[in-house]
Amino acid sequence: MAFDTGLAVVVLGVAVWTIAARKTVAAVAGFVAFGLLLALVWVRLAAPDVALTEAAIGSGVTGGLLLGAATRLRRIEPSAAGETLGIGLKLAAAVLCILVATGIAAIVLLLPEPAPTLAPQVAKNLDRTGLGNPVTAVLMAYRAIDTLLEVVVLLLALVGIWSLAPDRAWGGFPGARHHADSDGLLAFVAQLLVPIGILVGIHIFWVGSTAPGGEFQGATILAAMWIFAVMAGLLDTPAVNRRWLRLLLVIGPAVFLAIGLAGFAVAGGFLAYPEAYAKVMILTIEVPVTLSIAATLALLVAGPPERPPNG
Amino acid sequence: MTGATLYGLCAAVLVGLGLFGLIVHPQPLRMILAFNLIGSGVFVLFGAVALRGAAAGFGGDPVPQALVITGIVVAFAATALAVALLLRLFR
Amino acid sequence: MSLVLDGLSILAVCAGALFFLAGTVGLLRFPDPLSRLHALAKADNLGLGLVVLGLLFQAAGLPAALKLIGVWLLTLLAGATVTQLIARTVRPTEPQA
Amino acid sequence: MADFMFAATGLVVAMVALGLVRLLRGPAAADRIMAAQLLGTGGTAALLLLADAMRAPGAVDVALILALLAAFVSVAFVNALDRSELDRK
Repeated sequence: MAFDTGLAVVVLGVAVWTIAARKTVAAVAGFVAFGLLLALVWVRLAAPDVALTEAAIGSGVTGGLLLGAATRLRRIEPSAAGETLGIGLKLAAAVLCILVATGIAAIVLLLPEPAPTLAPQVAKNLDRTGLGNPVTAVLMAYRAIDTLLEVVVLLLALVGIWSLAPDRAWGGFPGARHHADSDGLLAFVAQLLVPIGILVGIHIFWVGSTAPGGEFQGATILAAMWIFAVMAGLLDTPAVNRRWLRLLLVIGPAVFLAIGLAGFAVAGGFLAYPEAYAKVMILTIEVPVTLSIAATLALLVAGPPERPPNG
Repeated sequence: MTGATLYGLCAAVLVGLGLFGLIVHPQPLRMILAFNLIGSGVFVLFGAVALRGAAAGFGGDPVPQALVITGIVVAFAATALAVALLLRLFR
Repeated sequence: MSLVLDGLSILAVCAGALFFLAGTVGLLRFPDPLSRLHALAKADNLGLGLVVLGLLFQAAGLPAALKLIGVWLLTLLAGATVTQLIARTVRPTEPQA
Repeated sequence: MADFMFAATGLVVAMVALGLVRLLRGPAAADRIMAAQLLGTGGTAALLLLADAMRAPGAVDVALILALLAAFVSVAFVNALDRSELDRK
């Protein structure tokens, strides 16, 4: 208990700093630290699957994205700032936020006893999915439609980002071209870590059916390794009008949807799996979905196309 | 006090802090950061509720845990879109 | 036997924690970036290494032990190269010798 | 034994949190990256210790990811600095 209290205090301290830091880059660094500590909190909350997601996305990839943005915004930051609030308004905001926090705290303290839970239902039906990890079973079987919609939301966000491209760069290459550094150190780090990272990503994806892990966590690591290779100048980002790239992005949702529709024919409902084949079908969905998510996440970080497709 | 209550209270403070940052910060990137803090607070709250629902041999209720995983990924997509809009705005 | 293993674990983990302490103190108290980098490398390599060593005595089986060693090796590789990268950003601000 | 492991985790987390002061103060950008790097390693160690204390082997995978992505974030950090330095020239 003392450990939990200490951890909560440190988490809140880093959160305060993320809000209060004067420099944006320092605030972003604080946010990365916050994500890392949150991964510890998730382990304490008996949710290792969420801890993996938080460490990979919340801390890692979001950190990379925000660091890049902070650097690019540094020069224009003063002009980008809106108006600063007066002290009176700040106080009013503080009072409002304390009220909101108190309200949520009251709800936490007044939660019903005994706690409502769906865990027994999940446990009862776990065998029918052929999976050993209850969280993956929820994501891929009981709430599969949420997961399908989520994959579509990722694609929509990417379309939104691409639509911000200037006319001359339409369908072109996202981001600036990174060149290998003169002494090759960064390229060396990337050559060393990227293959290991890809293995770790596949491992996390693969163990997801029986142990903490799964397609989102594995895909995030794959995406991070791809961004790593781009940063080190080993690869360039692909032009977004390439047919193979488009195919890679939609194959996951497409297979998911196709198997979902097939559920009408073989098991009498959308996204219903016939019992004997549940695990095979879930794996058939997971592999292309992982590839699509990895590509989508990486391109979300890369941003809108900035260089024309033919030059 | 149980661990679930402790982290639930921590989540409440996180939401309050994030909301404060969202209101008072003039720089847009800092507002995105603050918004992510609110999101994290909500997720931890879900986690605390999941921990209270521990049953049937699971450490926590897997349904809210799965929802949080979905939520974290969607929050990332929203952040990426917001950052792209921001960079476009001030080019 | 398990008492001996527990003792070894406690010893190694304590030593590891000590290196983290030393690394943090060095990072906070040393006067210039390069010596701070030196302190950091100790925490990185030895601190985590000793913690891993301590946990190896408790490992459930060979795969678990190999995974622990893998984490340490990964940190060693990444730490050594990233430290080089950091040192490179420090160098231009130092007076030319 | 679990109690000892919890105590060790708490100590490492506290150390890492102290190291964050360097992230706050700088002064050079390199100092901030160093604090981030220490945070990554310390977080990895804390997760490994926690995995043992809670008998939750899944946390070892979290540590593995953290070790990998800490390197990724540090490189992104260095990269961002390199670019801003080029801008200045």
